[in-house]
Amino acid sequence: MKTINMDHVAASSLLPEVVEAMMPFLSEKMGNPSSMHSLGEEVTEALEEARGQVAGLINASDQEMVFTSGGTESNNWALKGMVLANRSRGNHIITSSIEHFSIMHAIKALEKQGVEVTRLPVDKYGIVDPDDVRKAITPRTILISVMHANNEVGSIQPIAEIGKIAREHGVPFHTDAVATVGVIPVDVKALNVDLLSLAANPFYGPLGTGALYVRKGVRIEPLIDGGIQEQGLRAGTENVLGIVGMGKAAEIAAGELESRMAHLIPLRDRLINEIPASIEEVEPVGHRTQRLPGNASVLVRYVEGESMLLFLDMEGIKIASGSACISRSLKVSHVMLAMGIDAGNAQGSLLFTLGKDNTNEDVDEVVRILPPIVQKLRDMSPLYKRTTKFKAIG
Amino acid sequence: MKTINMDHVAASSLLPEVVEAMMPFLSEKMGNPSSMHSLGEEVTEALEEARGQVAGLINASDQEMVFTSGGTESNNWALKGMVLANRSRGNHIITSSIEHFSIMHAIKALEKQGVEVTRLPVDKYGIVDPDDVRKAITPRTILISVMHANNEVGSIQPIAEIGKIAREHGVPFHTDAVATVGVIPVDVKALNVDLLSLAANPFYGPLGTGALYVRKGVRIEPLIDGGIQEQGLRAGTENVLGIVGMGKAAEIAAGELESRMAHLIPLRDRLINEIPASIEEVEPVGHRTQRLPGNASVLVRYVEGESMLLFLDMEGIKIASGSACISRSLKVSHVMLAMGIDAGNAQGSLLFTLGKDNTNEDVDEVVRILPPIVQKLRDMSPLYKRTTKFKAIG
Amino acid sequence: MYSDVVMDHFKNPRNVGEIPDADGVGEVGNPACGDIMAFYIKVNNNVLEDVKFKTFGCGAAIAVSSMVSEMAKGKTLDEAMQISNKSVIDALNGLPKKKHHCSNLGADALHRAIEDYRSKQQGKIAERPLDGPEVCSCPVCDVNDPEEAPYCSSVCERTTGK
Ligand SMILES: Cc1ncc(COP(=O)(O)O)c(C=O)c1O
Ligand SMILES: Cc1ncc(COP(=O)(O)O)c(C=O)c1O
Ligand code: FES
Ligand code: FES
Repeated sequence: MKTINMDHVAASSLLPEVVEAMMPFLSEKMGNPSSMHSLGEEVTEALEEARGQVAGLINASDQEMVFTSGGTESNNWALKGMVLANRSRGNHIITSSIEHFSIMHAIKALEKQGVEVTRLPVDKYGIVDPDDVRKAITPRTILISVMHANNEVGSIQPIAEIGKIAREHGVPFHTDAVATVGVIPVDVKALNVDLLSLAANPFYGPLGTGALYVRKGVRIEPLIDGGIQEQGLRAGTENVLGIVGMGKAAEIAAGELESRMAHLIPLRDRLINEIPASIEEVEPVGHRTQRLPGNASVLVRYVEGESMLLFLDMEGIKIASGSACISRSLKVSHVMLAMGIDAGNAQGSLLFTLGKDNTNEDVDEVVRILPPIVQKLRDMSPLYKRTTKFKAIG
Repeated sequence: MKTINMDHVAASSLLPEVVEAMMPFLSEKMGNPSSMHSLGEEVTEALEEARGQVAGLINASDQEMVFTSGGTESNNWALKGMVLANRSRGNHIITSSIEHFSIMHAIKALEKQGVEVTRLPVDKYGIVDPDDVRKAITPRTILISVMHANNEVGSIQPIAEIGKIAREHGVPFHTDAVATVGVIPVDVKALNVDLLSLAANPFYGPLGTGALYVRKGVRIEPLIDGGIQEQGLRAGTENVLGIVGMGKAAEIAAGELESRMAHLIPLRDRLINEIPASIEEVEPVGHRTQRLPGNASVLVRYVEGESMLLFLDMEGIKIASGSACISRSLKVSHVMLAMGIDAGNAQGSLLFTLGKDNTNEDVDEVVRILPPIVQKLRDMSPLYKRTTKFKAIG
Repeated sequence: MYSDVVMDHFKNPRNVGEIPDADGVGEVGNPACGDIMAFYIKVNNNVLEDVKFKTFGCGAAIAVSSMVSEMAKGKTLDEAMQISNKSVIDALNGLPKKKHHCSNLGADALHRAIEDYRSKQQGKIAERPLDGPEVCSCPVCDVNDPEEAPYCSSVCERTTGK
């Protein structure tokens, strides 16, 4: 059976060129980048090349890129490092109500330490109003952190505008761009950001590798102290293999960005149009155009996401769901709740994240296979076609 | 020219079996461990297998092992996470004066936040007196952190005894065992530790991968918040490639530990005996027997380490000097200073860290090649054979 | 993630449906947490002659319902009341830990259907456990004040009661 992977947000295969770039570091080119003899030099050069490649992808300069173990570390560091560095200036952070867990929980940890937080609402498309940012700024605000795009609902935030407001008020601005770097054009200067988190996998680099862009002049404390690596900002022997892979993937992404988008957008739009056309009571989630190119998110009423995923998996189709039963916390997605979606309906979330390898035929397959699965599950559902004492959902 | 790598502390080549175990995760076996369909399951299984392999190496149970991006992150997390979790109980940390930079700087960062620190002295062999630990404990002590062995000088600390004292006083005890896990027998139960940092490279696993052992029942706050990975203790998409490699390397190390030690110790002892025998005014550093099996550290008077390293490098011999991981910092080692070694003499440090691949012939080569290099440099040195206005060193 | 037995029951759930003239009906759950189960029973001579269910939930929830229906069919009411969370998990060859609350639901819904039947026999209106604590936070799902959630309230009572 052919496997159709439409869960690229979970993991994408490495590009062959990326694997090729990594191979030498699996064997002969071993060396600790911090040691000074020639074994180490080769590796240092490879790291610096990768740094340039990643910087190039987002229009940063090399010294502004600090490697990390992924988007989660970058996000934690941006928040905690800025709070540590600016405690004397203030105590207030502004963020949105639809951030990734790595922002949300890091902020909760900071709240426990006495940091005050404003969480901005979003509209029904999951988009923050820049005016709300302006209104939330106080003289004690030390950081604004709003994500560039949310993978669960696909909507892209007006980061450049928020950045402009932040800069007018002299407040440092961070964006979690894990979902966008290497996927849509990201230019740290055009976006007016001071800090930007990225990870390698969304552009077909290795899992567990990322970076934080720290604009020249921004003062941040390390999260991981201890050495000379990464200009003293992030200690620890580097994950050379991962970084080399990320560099190569970034270089390729920079060249292919436009063609990848041109490939993904029509596929995405077919899913968003054809699934609701072939199944009754299905609604698209998020903004229709201000949206990640490969992201199609829908809600199917009266059925729960995981059960749909399992049946799709048996047919070789891999997708994701924002259903509570899948999140280990058994909580309904805070993102959907923030968009005003009812908790019951959010259970029926299906999330398709497309990649380079997906084709029109893949979309045909999904549109063919999904309706009978939904029908079968609805036939079992006590919520379908019933008016009972259970409150109608939605 | 044959390359002789005696700088295994900086980086060791991966074992062929480790590379083999990693290969599938470079290509077909791609999947995010947190996603729920079958692509993800394969990876989850691989991670759990690796967890068991690493746990097995140190006699821990699987749930007590948390993967990190390396020894530096593990160390930072142990310290900062324990301070966060125990702030209400106290404010005092006990450590030694010979810790790795990742402990030393993390503690400095904590000091800036008001944590009080006692740094224990070491004797001339670089060893902490457990009685000093006992005396330093106060009712406000929330953590003791003493490294298992220091790679720069080779000496092994009496961790089991310190652990016993810590436990008697009910104070959590952390050890940085990056230099020892997979190198000498390490048993978390026998050592009486609550937290233990390790990294994969010392046992021929990939760079930038490590773990923190967190004994069941120990309450620690995350350093990297945000998700469900690693029981909520360490968020972020895992570096699957690195972890799988670490697991395999751990499994092999567990089996080969004795034979590796039996191979290394005679080579080490030859270096420690024969270098001083063939060059005048050379002294071994650290304890002679309570010592890492592959570690030979000597001081060569009147010459500076880097210059010797460069000449050795030209002859294909890779070693380190001063602080091994960090020779790029070009600072006199705080470890040697703490052992009472004079700053001038410490400059002449040579550090040989042997590995599986080293042979008796390699030692012959070093003992043959080093003396003329030293002589050449001494002939240029204003300190050699002179009684002048420069204070005699040592 | 799931055992073969779970997957078999998920793929081919036994006894799906409603019994229009059921002797007893039991419903538990709350859409907010992804679980709703409804059990319908036909009783003859104190024996469960027919059992049917409808479920809104994950793969585990569906498999649990199916397994419970199979285990219950043909049993006496007292025997069926003995079907426990643990016996369902065992029969399914285990469930992932995070799915254990789904298995709670299956047995609960069946027991509730039996209680419904018994109280009808005694001419009483089945007591809805909705009159639990007014505000309640579900410890299983971490949902605050679960809306119309008979199961969730009973979890609340159980955990606060102990
Ligand atoms: C928007 C966003 N931020 C952060 C992360 C976390 O990145 P990582 O998994 O590399 O730690 C993700 C992961 O998918 C993400 O989508
Ligand atoms: C004793 C000790 N602790 C910590 C570290 C740091 O580990 P890593 O380089 O994996 O971050 C090292 C590095 O060699 C070390 O020798
Ligand atoms: S129905 Fe939600 S986890 Fe089973
Ligand atoms: S079991 Fe569902 S809200 Fe509690």
